[in-house]
Amino acid sequence: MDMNVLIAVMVILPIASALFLNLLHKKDRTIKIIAIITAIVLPIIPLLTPYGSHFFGGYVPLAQDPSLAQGLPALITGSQLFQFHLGIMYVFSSAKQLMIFILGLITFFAIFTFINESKRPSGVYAFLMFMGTASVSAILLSDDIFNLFVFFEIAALAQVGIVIASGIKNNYETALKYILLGNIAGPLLLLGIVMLLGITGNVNVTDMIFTLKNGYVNPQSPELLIALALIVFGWLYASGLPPFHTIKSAVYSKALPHGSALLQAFSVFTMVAIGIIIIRLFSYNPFTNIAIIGISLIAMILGITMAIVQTDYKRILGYLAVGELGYIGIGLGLGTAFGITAGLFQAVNEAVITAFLFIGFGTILYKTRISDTRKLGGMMYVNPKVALLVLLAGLAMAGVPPLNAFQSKLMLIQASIQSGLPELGIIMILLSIVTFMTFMKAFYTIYMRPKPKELEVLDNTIPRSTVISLVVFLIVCLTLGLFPEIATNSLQTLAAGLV
Amino acid sequence: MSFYDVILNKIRKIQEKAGEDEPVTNVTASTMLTAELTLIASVLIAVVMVRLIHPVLMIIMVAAILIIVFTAMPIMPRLRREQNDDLNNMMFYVVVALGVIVALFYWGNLNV
Amino acid sequence: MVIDSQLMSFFTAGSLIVIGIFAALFLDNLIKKIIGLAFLGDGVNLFIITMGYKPGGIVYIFLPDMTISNFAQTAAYPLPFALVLTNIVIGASTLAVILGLVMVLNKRHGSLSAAKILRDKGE
Amino acid sequence: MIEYILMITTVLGAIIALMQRDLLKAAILTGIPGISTAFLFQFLLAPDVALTQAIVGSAIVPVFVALTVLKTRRTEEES
Repeated sequence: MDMNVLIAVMVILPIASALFLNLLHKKDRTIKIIAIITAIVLPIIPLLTPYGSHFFGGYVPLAQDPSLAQGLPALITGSQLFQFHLGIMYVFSSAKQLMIFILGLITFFAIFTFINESKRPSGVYAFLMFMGTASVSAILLSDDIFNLFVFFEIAALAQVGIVIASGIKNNYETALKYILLGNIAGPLLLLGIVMLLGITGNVNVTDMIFTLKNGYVNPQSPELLIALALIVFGWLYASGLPPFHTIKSAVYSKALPHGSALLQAFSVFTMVAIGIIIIRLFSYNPFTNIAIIGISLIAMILGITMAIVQTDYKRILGYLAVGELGYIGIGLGLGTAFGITAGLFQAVNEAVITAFLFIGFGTILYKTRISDTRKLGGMMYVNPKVALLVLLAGLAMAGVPPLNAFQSKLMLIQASIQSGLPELGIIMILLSIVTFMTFMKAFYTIYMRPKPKELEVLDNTIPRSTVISLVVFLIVCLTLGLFPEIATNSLQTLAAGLV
Repeated sequence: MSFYDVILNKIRKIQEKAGEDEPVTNVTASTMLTAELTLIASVLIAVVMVRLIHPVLMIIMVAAILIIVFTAMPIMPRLRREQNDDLNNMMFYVVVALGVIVALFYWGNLNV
Repeated sequence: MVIDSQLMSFFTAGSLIVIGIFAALFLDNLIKKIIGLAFLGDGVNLFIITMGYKPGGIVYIFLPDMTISNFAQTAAYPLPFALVLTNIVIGASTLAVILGLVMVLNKRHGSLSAAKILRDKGE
Repeated sequence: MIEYILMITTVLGAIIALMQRDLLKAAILTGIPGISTAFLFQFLLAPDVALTQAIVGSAIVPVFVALTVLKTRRTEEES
């Protein structure tokens, strides 16, 4: 039997490394080396791993290993139990490969900039970053919905930890708000999951779909609908869609720039992972797609209009990140293979671009310790190269060719027109323009207008590692923008399997 | 008095009522106005999708929203105040959203 | 009069959930909110356990003198119980984190009122 | 019969705990629904979960909350 051990390593390695880093308290040099090595390995593993599935504990379905079934009565071997998955199963496919690769890349650059910007890398910060990456990888890989829930909780705690460790003013308050809201959403998500378990008798998504599609349970039963509603509610919390958009953007703004870059990647990929599961389970129900599109529209409109009226640039980016999630949701909600591919492609692009923007604007925080746009100005003369990179990141987010979001947004608009909803396309174009305007307003006030007299620019130079990260993000954006087939080809199979 | 001035005055009035000491500059007023227009435009376009359910319903809803918009303008300052960082406020919207989602999924599947 | 104990147990779980949400929504004191959230978690756990319960069944421990088919037909469903064990631990650890945060915030603001310390800072 | 009494103590205990003005009392009373649910778990054929819940629900959670109350303030303030 072929065991794809590397699939499990994608989750186990960051956890092990995180725990190990915690043991090495105060040994800064060793911590730096180990963190960097782990972070380099993280994006490489998914590229080396063959596609397939990993069964924890070797518990394959009885049908695949008849020796396990010896001696069992006909009650079990004669029924569908024979095909069911007994243990936790991780599934690894080309789409997950791309997403985990991008997640690993963002983790690498978050760790890389953190290690170089901070003088004392010892402490819990790297631990929390690796823990978060491990749990989001697990959420992406897991085919077991309860396993997903456990990692959902770990990811929430890791995110809270990243906010607590940032040391920004009022971060404790935001962390407490986030965790209190999470304590409502988490148990209710679990309630939805166990209602599914109660109806289908399973926690494995593949088996649940089997039970639903083959008429073993009534797909229109009220319990199933409430389970769906509760899972959707948990999904809103995990991804920061309304009504959680205010707290999510606050969380982004209270983390350090590399932390926010990673946090938004967590949100994006958790949203995609749980969204895919919702679509896989409930696509027979036409209202699911309508609800996903509706929620995404609200997220886009509220996120982007709120971004316009903010004055703190981290908050602007936070709200823009939430607004961009709406594009992904619309892609998923359209329900066609092309639409879902476009949504997934947009997710990959958004994770990269928003990380790019957070780390890019983070240089301002590094140079001035101020995040209020009203007090900033004239930063163009301080470091024109970084300003240019940030400008390119903003152009990428707005969807300017030849950068990557152009391709995905174009695909999304085409998909919405193909599905007979051209209005969605129009709204997406309109909001892209407003996004660009919001970004340019922030960019103008920070970089281009004359420098206020009170503004003091610190005398520290921006670490080269930060500039390198920005350049690499730009290269990724350009590559995906010029050759979108790299991404879409690997995402297509997943999307086609969902329809 | 142009339309812009009318809206500027209204925004100023709302901010005074809220007790915000922040001065209403041209920049804040124009950002509010942009947000306002974006909001109205996107909501109006989104409502056009109701045509899939029934064209007449769409016309009624578009007209209703237009009337609401022109009587309740400016919406954005109020909307911004609703989406603040107060925990009790957020908790309220979260629980309301939970109720709405459960009700919608339950009702929606029986009627769509 | 026979009342179905499983159904009543579901109602108990439901009322715990409602009490928890009520406390989180309407009680201003943070400690009360947290206690309410703990009840919410308890309610969900009770719901899960009740779901695995089988009226008139036996505990899911396979003793040597049982036959497999008899065991499969009478034992309670153990999978939900395994989930609850995990959830209890998650709940307790989250609670510890929240309480730690509350202690820090009380030191900083001298208050435990959510309306005072977790209000909108206007930034 | 005993299970109905447990269910009633669970709900009543939860309500009474939340009605206390003294936070220390509220913290300690949190143990009542905790231990009642533990017994309920025992009744509902989940003895291993009952053991865990008995420790967590009746000891760890109340003690954690009580410690926090002792470290912060004991009475609920007027808002």
